[in-house]
Amino acid sequence: MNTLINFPISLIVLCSGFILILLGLWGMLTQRHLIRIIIGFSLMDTGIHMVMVSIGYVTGGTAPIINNAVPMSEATNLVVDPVPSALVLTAIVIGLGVTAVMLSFAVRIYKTHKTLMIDKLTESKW
Amino acid sequence: MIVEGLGGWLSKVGNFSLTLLIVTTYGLLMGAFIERIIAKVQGRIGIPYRQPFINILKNFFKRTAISHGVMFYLGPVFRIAGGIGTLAFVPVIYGDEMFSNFSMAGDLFLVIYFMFFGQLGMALGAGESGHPYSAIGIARGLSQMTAYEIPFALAVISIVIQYDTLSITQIVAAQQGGWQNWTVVTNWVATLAAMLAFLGMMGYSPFDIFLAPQEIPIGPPTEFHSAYLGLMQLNRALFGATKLVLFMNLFFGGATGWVELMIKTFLIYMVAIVIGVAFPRFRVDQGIRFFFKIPTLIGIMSIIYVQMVLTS
Amino acid sequence: MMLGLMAIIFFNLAANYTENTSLSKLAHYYVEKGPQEIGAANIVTAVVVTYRGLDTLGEVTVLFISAAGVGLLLRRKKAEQNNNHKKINSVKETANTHKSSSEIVETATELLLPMIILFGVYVFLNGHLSPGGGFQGGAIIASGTMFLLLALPKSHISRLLIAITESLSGFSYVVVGVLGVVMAGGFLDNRFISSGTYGNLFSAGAIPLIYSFIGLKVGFELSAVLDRFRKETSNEEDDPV
Amino acid sequence: MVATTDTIDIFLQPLGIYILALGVGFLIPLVYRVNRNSAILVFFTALLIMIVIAGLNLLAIINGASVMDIETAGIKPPFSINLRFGLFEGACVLAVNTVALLGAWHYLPRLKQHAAALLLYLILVMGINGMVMTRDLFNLFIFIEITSIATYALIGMERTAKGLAAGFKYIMATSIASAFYLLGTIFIYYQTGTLNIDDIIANQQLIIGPIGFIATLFILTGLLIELKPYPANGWGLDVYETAPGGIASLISVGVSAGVFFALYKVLPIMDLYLTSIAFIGGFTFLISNFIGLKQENTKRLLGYSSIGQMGLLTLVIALLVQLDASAHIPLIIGGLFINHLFAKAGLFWLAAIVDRKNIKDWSSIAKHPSLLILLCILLTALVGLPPFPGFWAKWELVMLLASEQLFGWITLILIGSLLEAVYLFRWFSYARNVESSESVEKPAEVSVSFLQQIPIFITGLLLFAIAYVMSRFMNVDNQLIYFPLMAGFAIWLIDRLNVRVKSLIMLLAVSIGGYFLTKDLEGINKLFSYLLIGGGILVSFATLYRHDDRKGFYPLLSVLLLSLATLLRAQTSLEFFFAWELMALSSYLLVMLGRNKQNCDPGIRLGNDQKNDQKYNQINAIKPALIYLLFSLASAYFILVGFAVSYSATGNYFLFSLGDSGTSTTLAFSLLAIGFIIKIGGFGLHIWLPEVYAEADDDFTAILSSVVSKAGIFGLIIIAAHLGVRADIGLNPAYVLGWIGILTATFGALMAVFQEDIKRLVAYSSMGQLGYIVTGVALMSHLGWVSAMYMTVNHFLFKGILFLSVAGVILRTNERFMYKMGGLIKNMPVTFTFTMIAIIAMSGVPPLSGYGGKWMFFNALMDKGWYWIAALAFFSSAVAFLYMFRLLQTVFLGQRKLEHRKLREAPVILLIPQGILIAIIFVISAYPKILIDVISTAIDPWISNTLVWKGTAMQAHYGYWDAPLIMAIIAGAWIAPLILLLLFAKTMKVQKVEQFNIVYAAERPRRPEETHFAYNFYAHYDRAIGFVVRPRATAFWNAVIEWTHSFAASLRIFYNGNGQTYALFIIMYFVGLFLVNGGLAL
Repeated sequence: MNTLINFPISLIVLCSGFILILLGLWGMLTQRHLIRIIIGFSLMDTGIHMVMVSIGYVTGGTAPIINNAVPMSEATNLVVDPVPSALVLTAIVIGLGVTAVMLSFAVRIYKTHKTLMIDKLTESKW
Repeated sequence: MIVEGLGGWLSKVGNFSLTLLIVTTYGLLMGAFIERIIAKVQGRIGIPYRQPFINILKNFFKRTAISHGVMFYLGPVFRIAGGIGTLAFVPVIYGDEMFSNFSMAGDLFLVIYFMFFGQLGMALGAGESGHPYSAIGIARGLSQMTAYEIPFALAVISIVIQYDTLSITQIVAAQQGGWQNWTVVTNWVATLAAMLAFLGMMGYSPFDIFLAPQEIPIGPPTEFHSAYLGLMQLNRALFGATKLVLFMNLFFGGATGWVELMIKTFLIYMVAIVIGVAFPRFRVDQGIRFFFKIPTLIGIMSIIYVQMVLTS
Repeated sequence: MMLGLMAIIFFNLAANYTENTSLSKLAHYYVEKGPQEIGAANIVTAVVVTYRGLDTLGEVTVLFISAAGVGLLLRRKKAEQNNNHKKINSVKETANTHKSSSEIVETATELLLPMIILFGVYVFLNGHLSPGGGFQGGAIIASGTMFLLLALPKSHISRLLIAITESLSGFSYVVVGVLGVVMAGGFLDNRFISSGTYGNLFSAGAIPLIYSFIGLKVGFELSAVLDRFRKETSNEEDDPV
Repeated sequence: MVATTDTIDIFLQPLGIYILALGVGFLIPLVYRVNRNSAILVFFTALLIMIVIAGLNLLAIINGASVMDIETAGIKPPFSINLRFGLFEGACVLAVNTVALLGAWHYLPRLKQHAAALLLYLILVMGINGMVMTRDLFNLFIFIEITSIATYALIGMERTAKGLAAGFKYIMATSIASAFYLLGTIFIYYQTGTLNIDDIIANQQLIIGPIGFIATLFILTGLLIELKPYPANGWGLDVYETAPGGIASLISVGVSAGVFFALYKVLPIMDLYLTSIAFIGGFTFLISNFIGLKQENTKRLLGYSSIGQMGLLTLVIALLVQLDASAHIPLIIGGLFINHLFAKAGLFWLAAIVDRKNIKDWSSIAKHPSLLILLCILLTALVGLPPFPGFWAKWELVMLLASEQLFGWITLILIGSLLEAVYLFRWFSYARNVESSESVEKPAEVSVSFLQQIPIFITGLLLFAIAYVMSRFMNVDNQLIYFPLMAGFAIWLIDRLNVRVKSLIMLLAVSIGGYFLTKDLEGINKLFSYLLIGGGILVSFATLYRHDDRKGFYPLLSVLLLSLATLLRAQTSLEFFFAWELMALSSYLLVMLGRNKQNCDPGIRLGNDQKNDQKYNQINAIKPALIYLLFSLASAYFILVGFAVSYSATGNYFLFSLGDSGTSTTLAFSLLAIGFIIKIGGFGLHIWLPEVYAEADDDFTAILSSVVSKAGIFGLIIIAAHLGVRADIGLNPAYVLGWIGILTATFGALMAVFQEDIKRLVAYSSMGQLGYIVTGVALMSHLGWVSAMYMTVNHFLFKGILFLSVAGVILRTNERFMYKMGGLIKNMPVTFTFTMIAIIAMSGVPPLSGYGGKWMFFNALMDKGWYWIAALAFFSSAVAFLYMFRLLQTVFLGQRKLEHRKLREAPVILLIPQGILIAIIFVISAYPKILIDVISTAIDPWISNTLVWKGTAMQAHYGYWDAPLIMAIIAGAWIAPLILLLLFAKTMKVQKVEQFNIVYAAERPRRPEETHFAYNFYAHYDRAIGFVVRPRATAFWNAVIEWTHSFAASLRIFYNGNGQTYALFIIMYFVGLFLVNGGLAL
């Protein structure tokens, strides 16, 4: 309960991230429309990015850029973890790539199937 | 039983020829006797004792009118070779070197297996005739044979365990010294099984369908004639008598002289006759099933019996 | 139900989460050594471009192949392609649009677009000094394209230019990486160019160079993706099968 | 500036793969615009150089270079990303790149149409390389994503409706998987503060608590899902089914390889989950092979197989790590992996170039030998038959698991492999099916250019090469085990020659080869070498009677005969097993060559309603061949496990140390015995035998029955000698074996009685006669063994004659049903005589050789006290008369059919071997001592001699047997009446009765032949005891098949085709793993 009372800021981000992930998954699993599924994926992706960023937060830290506000000598005590930031940058781009490919699949599927409902796409099974 | 030199072998062959003659004659006579008994039971007069001999002689001098091919002619040869050979491997008179035949060549097992030889040859000859009836008869006969073979085999195994040998001479030797030593007393279970099998083996009613005396005139021999038929008739007498001798040796203490032999075999034969006269005929599948039931069960019991009671 | 269980799992994670109060070993090293080793004020940039340069190269690749993939999926038949394959200029408005945008929009676009692009260039060139970098800059450039496509739906973007730019910038990035092997410590080591004065534009070794390539590449690739989708949809309108 | 050599060095380092792929990848669109062909050239050069780089570096490592750790950014890990190129990485990368190059070649016609396709392909390959080499958790994620995105795009490239739908499902599934992975990664970082895998492993203790648990679980799930575990793999199957072959193969082997390697890398932090992983892998392997049974779509079938194989690899790697047996990884994982890699890729390409969607339509390649050979090679490799890498790997695996007493896993793996073999070889059966009368429109011939086959061909060659290398690594020094294969290959080269020439060359080659292989054998092996090699060549001589081309027959026959020779030579269980499998494989293919008169669905179901011959007239050799193969494989697996059990006790492979198995003796003996009994056609496991013997080529049936079946007997005697006698325990299994043998004899005889088909009759008879031999071996006494060996020789003699004479009859009459024959004695007197003599020899009627065997057999049985068995043996030998007589009666005797009046005697080439065999029968009949002395000498080292000879007579405890005398007496008894008859009989010719039909009263004939007396000859016998031989075993196995298939059908209900369902399964998978591993307890 202690954690709930103190409620560090990164925990809020973390939980929001989790909620987004769940929302996204819910969307991917329940929405039959392809575009909605893709939106679900994006939500999930964003949620993950939020989780990643929140992980890198150090209590009271600031952006890891060495400048006047953050002198090099004290930097280690002042900044947040730069690694998750770097990772999230990469993850965002990858998410973007996947989304783009998914969207182009959706476009093509609409052309071939004349529908965007995923439960109509069951030609191959068993 | 060591035979030495050509002379020894020749005298052996001579002795065997004598045995052969006696047993065949005895078989023919007994056949006629049985015919007469059956005729009496049925209120007829029946054939004279000389009739079988006349039949054979007559057949031998008849000319052949049809041809069925080589195997057809070889069939009776196989048949009688089976009869002669079987007799050759059975010692006839216990303790008499002269009538022990060629029993030193092989044991009981040899005799049992060689009994097939004649049947197989016969079957082939009849088959060559091209007549479906003969084939049907053989099919039935062979089937029945497999069936009675089971209780018979069990009984044989039982007495082999009992006497710890496969040698017929030794089996007979073990039964000497009075009727209480006969297998029929010491191992009555096995004898019972064997005698039931014997009924099938002799081809009398109720197990005579493969001969089918009424429908298929006389079964497999139906197509044979002239000298072939003569050979067959000879064999029927010879082979029948040989089987009786075998049963006598195995279950009824053997014989130390010809008279004893004749009495014993005749009595054994009568068992088949009496039952045959008293019972209607089985269909062949019924007959087979019969052998698979009670006689087989008795055969199994005979082995259990010999293991539990006799060898413990 | 499953999502409920997932939620429980996430709750488990959250409940056990305690905020970091100090930097991780890795981060500590980066923050401490990064400025000296790499010469970049922006530690994130140092991490992205150098320490985890291979990631970034991969990231560029991801973008590159997704652009290629989108192109492959949304390609048109040969005949159509040839028809559309015309101009060399980067941006050009088709003359005879039957539904052209209003004059205000056109003018505003012509005014704003260069600025947007310029801003993008600024962002990626200063990536080692301030927040931002190649990807961010590239995204800004692409947003310019987006803007252009929205405002002037009939404008054409040259495929050839995009192709040349993205290929060459990507290739150059690789070459820079190789130069790192040849002239410095290893692949993607940016220190084969002297670090320069700390805090200057031309400092931090090859980072500005790399970020320029990345920026260009990202910008053009995103533009290409956008363009593909636009072509596809317009095609849809023209020719409803 | 820097010297150029250094630059080249840099490029040749593993990192060069990335540099090259990326540089070229980025440039390809540009080059493509300038000139398409140069782009293709650049593309291929890049792939080729990637192979060269991998190859050179791997070579360096093998030659002793240390594992290469490649740092980037000039900074030490863990602060920068590093790559590793060790032995495993190198092998994996090299293999993947090779397949990629070949795949690109295969798929070039489509790839070259788009620059994007070329670059995507290249980068996809690079992504896989990256997955294998990187040592950074997040970098791994990037490479997974690179691979995934490139895969998505390539799947969508064809833009077919199904492909797109499948692709979308694939994206959904893998994106969730990578989301999991990413979440796991970030939490691992949260706890350990590092992303470097080595660093993480070093700091494992930091991964604790619920967060550590869930984080590792996330990573694990992400990777496992990519490996497509059942049931969360429907999306993968859809892609395999719909993607073009070139792409599907890369996904199946390349991407899976990368993910698998990734899993291997993170396994050190997965200690907690190893059991789960093993179960997931095993479960997936078993289930997907189950479901594969129901599959008819070619590529989906391959998909199931792929998933199964990856499951197997997952299982094995988890077990190996758990057992701390990483020394075995190269052979086992490497072997299985490379096997799968090349074989599966080749099959996908083959499926693509043949382009038949349903496996039933593959008969269109039936007349395309090169495609058939390729298909056969690849399937053989995939199933793990020798000489391919999978064989060695499976061997090592089973041995290892056995030594750890993990028999449950062994069972699972072998059952899965068997199921896989079922559907894979069923596919081959369809492909072999020359005319498909079922399909309404005949499938068009496939036209495939030679060029298209080259990549597949190369994979085949590589498989052979790798297999050879593997066997060297396994210290298989005896290169002679390959001799049969090489000889077969050499004969295959001359397969175009005239049939006479090539068959004579083959016989000569086998004679010489067989002689050199077996000349320094001794004891039992020597004895069997006379039988198997000498006899084999003698019977094979009869194959000359056929005039048709018989493509493939002689090469395979030489493989078969020579593998028998190597079987006899085998010193170790491995050599034995190798030869055994080779023998099974070659005889399977030979059976399959059986002429097809009529065709039917070659599915696995057995149609053995023998009275309904309309139906079974249609069976051709393909279906029985499949069943044969399956039973052979089952037999081989039992043998394998048997050897493994023994190995676990003794620790070495030598056959002579089998006896040191200690407490495992009984188990090992039982398993091995079951294996051999299957091969012999033991009771209950016999259903393959009649079908195979009936449908194989007539002359080959003779070889199968008289020669090949003896291999099973040999095996039985060998194990009895090593395990039964020396270890001196395990009498109980021997008694069971005795019963199995005699039941086989009885039921074989009974079933032979009821056959209408002449070959089936002889086949069942063969089975029955082998039953006695089994019992004889089981007796474990000197006399028993002498009788067993004696009967073995005898069986060879009479079965050789019978099958060859049957071949002659069938050749002349073109019939197999006995009621359609009759009276052939007039046309074929020699054949008849030979048959009759063979039958007398078989029946055991004195004086011919059969009697001796039976006599010794019964005496041995009585000695041992096995009275019940003796009684049954009596009965079955009586029953044997029924079918023997029928064979003679209905074929040779009785009325001749009108259309058979002009028939000639069987060809001399068929008669010569029979004549030789007859001569041997007579010699052995008259002087059995010759043979018995040889046998006795051979087995004296194992059991002390108990034979007593008195002159020519043999004495046993119970009876005696004087063969020459018996022969003389019977000859006399036979000749005397003959002379008598000749004196009296006078003959004349008369017309014959043309009547051969007979109808029982109140029986209505349903079909014309039912009225024929020879049809259902033993109907009365059937009524009496036929119920005991109703095809129970067949019904049982049919029920097994039925059950298996419907079970398979119920297992695949999960694959409803809906992407969301698939996604749901993935979530469930994660949650399931969470729960199973005690997640709620946290």
